[in-house]
Amino acid sequence: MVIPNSTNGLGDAVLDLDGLDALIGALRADGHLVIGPVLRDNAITLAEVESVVDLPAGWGVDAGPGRYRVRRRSDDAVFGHSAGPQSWKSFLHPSRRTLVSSDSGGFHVPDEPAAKYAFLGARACDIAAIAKLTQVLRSTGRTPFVVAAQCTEPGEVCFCASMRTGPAVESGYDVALTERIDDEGHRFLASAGTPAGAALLARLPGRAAQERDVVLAESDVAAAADRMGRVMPEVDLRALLAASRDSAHWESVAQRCLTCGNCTMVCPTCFCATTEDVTDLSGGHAERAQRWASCFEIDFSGLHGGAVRTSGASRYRQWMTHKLGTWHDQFGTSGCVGCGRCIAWCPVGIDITAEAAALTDLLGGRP
Amino acid sequence: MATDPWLPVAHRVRRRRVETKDSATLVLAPVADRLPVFRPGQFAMLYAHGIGEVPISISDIPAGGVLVHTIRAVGAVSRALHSAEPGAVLGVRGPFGTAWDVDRAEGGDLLLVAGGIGLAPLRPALRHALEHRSSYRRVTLVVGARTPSDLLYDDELRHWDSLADVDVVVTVDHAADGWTGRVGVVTEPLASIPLDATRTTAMLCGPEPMMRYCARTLLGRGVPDEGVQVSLERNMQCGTGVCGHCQLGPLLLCRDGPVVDLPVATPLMLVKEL
Amino acid sequence: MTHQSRTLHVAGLARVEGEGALHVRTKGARVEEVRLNIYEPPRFFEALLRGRDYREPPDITARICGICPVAYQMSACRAVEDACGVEVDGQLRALRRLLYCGEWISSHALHIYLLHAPDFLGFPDGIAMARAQRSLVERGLALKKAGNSVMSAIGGRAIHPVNVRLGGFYRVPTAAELRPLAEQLRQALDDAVATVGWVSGFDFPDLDVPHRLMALRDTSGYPLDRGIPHVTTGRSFPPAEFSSHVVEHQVPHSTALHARLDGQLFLVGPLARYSLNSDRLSPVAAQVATAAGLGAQCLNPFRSIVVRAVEVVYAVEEALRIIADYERPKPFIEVDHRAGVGHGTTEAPRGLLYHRYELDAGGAVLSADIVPPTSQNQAAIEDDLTHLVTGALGLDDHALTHLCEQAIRNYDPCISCSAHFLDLTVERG
Amino acid sequence: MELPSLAVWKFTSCDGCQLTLLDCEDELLELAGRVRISHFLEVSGVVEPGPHDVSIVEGSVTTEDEVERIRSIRAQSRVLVVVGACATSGGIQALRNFGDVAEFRSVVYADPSLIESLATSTPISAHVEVDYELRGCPIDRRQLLEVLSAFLVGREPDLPDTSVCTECKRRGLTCVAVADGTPCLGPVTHAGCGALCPAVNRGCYGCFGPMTGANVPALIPLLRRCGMDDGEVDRVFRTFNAAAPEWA
Ligand SMILES: Cc1cc2nc3c(=O)[nH]c(=O)nc-3n(C[C@H](O)[C@H](O)[C@H](O)COP(=O)(O)OP(=O)(O)OC[C@H]3O[C@@H](n4cnc5c(N)ncnc54)[C@H](O)[C@@H]3O)c2cc1C
Ligand code: SF4
Ligand code: SF4
Ligand code: SF4
Repeated sequence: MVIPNSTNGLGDAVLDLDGLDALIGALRADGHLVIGPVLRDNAITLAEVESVVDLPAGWGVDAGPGRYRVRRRSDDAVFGHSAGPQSWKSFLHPSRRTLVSSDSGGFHVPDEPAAKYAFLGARACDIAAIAKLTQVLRSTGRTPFVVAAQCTEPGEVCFCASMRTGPAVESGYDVALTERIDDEGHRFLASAGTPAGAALLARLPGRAAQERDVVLAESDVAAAADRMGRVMPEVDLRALLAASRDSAHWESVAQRCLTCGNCTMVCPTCFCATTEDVTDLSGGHAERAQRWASCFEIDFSGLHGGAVRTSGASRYRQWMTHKLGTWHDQFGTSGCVGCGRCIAWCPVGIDITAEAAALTDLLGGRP
Repeated sequence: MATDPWLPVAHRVRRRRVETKDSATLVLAPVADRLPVFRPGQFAMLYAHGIGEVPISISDIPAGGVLVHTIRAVGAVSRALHSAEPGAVLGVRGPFGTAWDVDRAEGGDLLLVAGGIGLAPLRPALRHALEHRSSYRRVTLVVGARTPSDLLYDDELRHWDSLADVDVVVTVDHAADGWTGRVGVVTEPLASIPLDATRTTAMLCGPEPMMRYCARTLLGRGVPDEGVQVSLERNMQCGTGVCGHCQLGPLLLCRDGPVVDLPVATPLMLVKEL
Repeated sequence: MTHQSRTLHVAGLARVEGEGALHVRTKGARVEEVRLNIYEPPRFFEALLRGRDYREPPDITARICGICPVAYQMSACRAVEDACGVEVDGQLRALRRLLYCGEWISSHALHIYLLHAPDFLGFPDGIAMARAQRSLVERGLALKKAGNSVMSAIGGRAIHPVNVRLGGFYRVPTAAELRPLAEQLRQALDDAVATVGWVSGFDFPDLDVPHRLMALRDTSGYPLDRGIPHVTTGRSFPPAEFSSHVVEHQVPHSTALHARLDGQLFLVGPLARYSLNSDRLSPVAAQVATAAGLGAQCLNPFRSIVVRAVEVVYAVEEALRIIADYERPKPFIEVDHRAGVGHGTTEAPRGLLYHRYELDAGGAVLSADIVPPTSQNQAAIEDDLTHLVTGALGLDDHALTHLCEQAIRNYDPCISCSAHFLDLTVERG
Repeated sequence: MELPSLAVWKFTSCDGCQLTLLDCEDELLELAGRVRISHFLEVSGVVEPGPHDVSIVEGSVTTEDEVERIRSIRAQSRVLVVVGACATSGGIQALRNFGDVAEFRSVVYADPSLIESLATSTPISAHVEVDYELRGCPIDRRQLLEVLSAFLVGREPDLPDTSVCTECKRRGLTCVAVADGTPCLGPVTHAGCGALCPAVNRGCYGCFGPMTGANVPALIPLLRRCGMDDGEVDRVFRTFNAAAPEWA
């Protein structure tokens, strides 16, 4: 159902829950493995979604430093929750994968067919993270079909607005949905971002979007920007971190930091990986596999003779400096998208925005 | 040609030469596909079946896709590589990383300072200079080793020493019977060797503290900051900047190194546990 | 045959769980002493439990024995729950039985195939047996694996499961999660039935144990996770009276305590369980027991291997039944502490396992008492060995040693358990 | 070709760790073809004299006799792998290190004088040099196979010294501390189990002992916030790795 008068010329539609179900159905019919939010183990996690009933209707999230609770919402919104424990990294950069195998016949790359993913409900911060991850890993695989969910409900730990990655999704999506529940019912403004997205929308039952739908959606998203739970200091973070290498502040973080690595694991852009060599008892068949690593692991910087970064302070400094500072040097952009996962999922609630603010204060506000 | 960055290219050990009690030089010939040509200072990831893969510098660059690596046995993987006998097949990925900027030294003095196994990555640079001898003024090689028996390439050292147009200074920490050469750390000869400081390009490779002291000595003698290159070492697993292990501040050493200009390296080397 | 004195000493009894030694001293035709030495160093569990929180005994006592940790967890849960006035029933109880079935399958399969069968077939050990009859041992390992899969699925892992708590579990599986397990168990049932057929064909010396046998008997079903102690003499008593009937005393040569039942030698374990509960077997188990020539009772310790095999069939069938009837319950019921004493009796693979805890009003353990199967059996085993050796003095030391070891393995003693075992010495005088 | 010899030894323990070897149902027979079992009483009466290429040692040292025995085993073993919480930190029986053994003896035994035991339960490393340590109460099957397969090819075994949290996250589990307020020792506990407890909605209780550099003081406030009182905090560290220095 294509409406030709939308801004990008591709057409906006308004879907109801049946329309969303049809969208999931159409993606599945096209052979996509649709991944989206589902309620599992007291959290909104990412898993295969077969129909709209799998979505966490009516569940919201209260998050804080080291704290995450799902809660019942007063409505039945399916995207009314902020970031959960997982990110799309789990699918684009799996926590473990075989790289090569070696046997008497030589070296082989495993030829498992790559899944044809469709990501349902990705936020602006997530989409920014997908772009960063793809850049760093120079991914050449199949790009997922992205159905974005515009963020109208930022959480207590969110700060995408200050990282300039959200709340509005501006690119990197095929279809963007803005969910709204009011007197006129439960509906989604669907805008296509690519021809593939437009083609998909054209197959769905829905009505054409009117001016009013678009205005409401835009104002909902704009309002979200003002409701971010956190802000990153408005300073040159790259310079701040470079100037803070010898700061005594790292020691104060180290007192609190467990060096457990949770922040790196939940971060949607943290890409570090360790290679493992696996052999069977015969030794004839060997494999090299890769698993998520963390700069908090003592072996991470291991050299013959010992690890470079043994203190907790140096390991926290490495992480935060890389996220906010040296990522710019290495990849020309920030490593942080402001999703707040590291804040919520740090068991002791260490807050990257607060630590950046503390470093800023220590340098008199001017790195 | 390997398309997947993780796919090693099979090479067969053609020759193995024992250098010292724990080091050996392997000459590797491609089994089928060749890797692109290495430049002095670059490294390869060498894979021993089932044991693992580690970064090893190119230590000579003959023609025909043949690779030469000198390996010191320190752990399981380096031990397996070190003991690979002729006929054995190893996996190789590369070339990776930055190279010694031999061109920049043209027209001036070239000083190479090696500590221990650090001579291996510098040998191709020296060979290059000797092949293009007329492009350089004075060429000096300073080599430090723990004991005389730890010196790599002893025949070659003697050969270079016999050449009129290269100065070779060898020093050992601990002398052994019959050793008539210098005893002491490598910084000592640096303080006294003839040097046209402002026109000198120095390439340093060895343990980090050694490189720091050498750099300080050279700067003290007036060698410009930007005239010094160092080869840095960190844990490396991918060689392609996607594993994150080799970070040193802003640098991904497998990509932005191992060879780094001193002005970039100094502030980083000075930070503890960076 | 000479009438000299001799001493037989088996240091490091093999193919038993834990380590112990056997010492036999004879003079002429008389056996002067048989000592099952348990040199398992003491670990003082009952002492270190004092002052612990009432929720801790299941995890702590599991560490008494790596062979039957579920048994310890179950008896501990039952005892503490008893003290707190809580009874776990319905689907949660069924899940506990399922977990326990896993341990029976795994523990029995290990004993049958790797430890006991080689004795009957003349192999020095299961590894040598595997070299000759690989597919047979593979079948045993597959069976064992099925048991371990059950424990991993329900308990989180096979040894010292992490998912057991007072009142139930930390997390209960969904019915869908149990489906692959049922697949594996259906294959295991065939293997278990084949095992009974295989072991029932072994040669068994004629021998009936003269002792009383004691096992649990429940209102329905073969006893696993609960029941009332019954004795072959026909009497029974509630678990709370266990310590007034079963009295442990210390013997100088052992770190395991010896026990008597009303002053008499007695045995717990598969023979006892079967002899007191053969009417309670599941259909296939009952059928294969009959086909294997077992009557209503089995008193021949050598035939314990057949009984174990029948019990594996039972455990597999029971596991399948539980899975078929499964409806996901809430993971646990609350167990609030109160001052009091609780008793827990369950059937470990090696026999009745009794726990008793006394709690204070704050929920701390004031005292703990644990009576494992092996320490109940040890005196009777020594007595049996005395008779066995008396009748076999004509054998040379090597043959006699072998006979004794085999006899000991009949009881599948678990030395680790008898925390409070084997090295055979025969002193012929 | 001469197969390498494998010996398994038991000290003060529950047998669970050595049973783990028998729990490798799919690999056991293959392993039996790759090594010669030179000493493993639990499965075989065949006992060969040393030297042994690999010795696997379970259990802690709690008697004078064991002090002597571990020295002789070390002397006969090329590679010594110690397995389990007992062997790596003293095990649950190390709780005696904090109490009075004489009194412990009297609680359990009527005539304590007949019972020989030392006042402390100590890890193997307190007596001899060890080559590899496998943590856990009990050890993880895959880690045991990893050490054995690595030994057979001459590789370094991959036994990451990191937190249980890293395994928890790699499995995609939801953190029970953050999402449920359940106290969890995962952030200070050595990896290796694959995050078994969080997978059943339970907080890790530290059966793999402390990871290197465990920041225990930083975890205490979290445990308190999750509802543990002082007694519970003390007790949770005083279990299967009670005598590990970081936790004691
Ligand atoms: C750019 C570069 C060039 C090198 N060139 C040479 C050379 O020409 N000849 C030579 O003998 N050695 C060289 N090394 C050092 C060599 O890589 C290490 O000695 C080797 O990795 C040790 O691995 P191992 O498994 O034998 O020892 P272990 O100490 O057991 O190491 C275990 C693992 O840690 C990592 N690791 C340990 N030490 C280092 C290290 N120094 N650098 C990077 N990763 C490490 C590896 O992943 C290794 O597999 C070079 C290192 C780098 C970074
Ligand atoms: S650093 Fe933290 S806030 Fe930033 S992207 Fe990573 S997890 Fe999100
Ligand atoms: S549940 Fe425990 S182990 Fe898992 S991430 Fe949370 S704190 Fe770490
Ligand atoms: S999560 Fe912790 S307590 Fe549970 S098995 Fe793993 S290490 Fe042991």
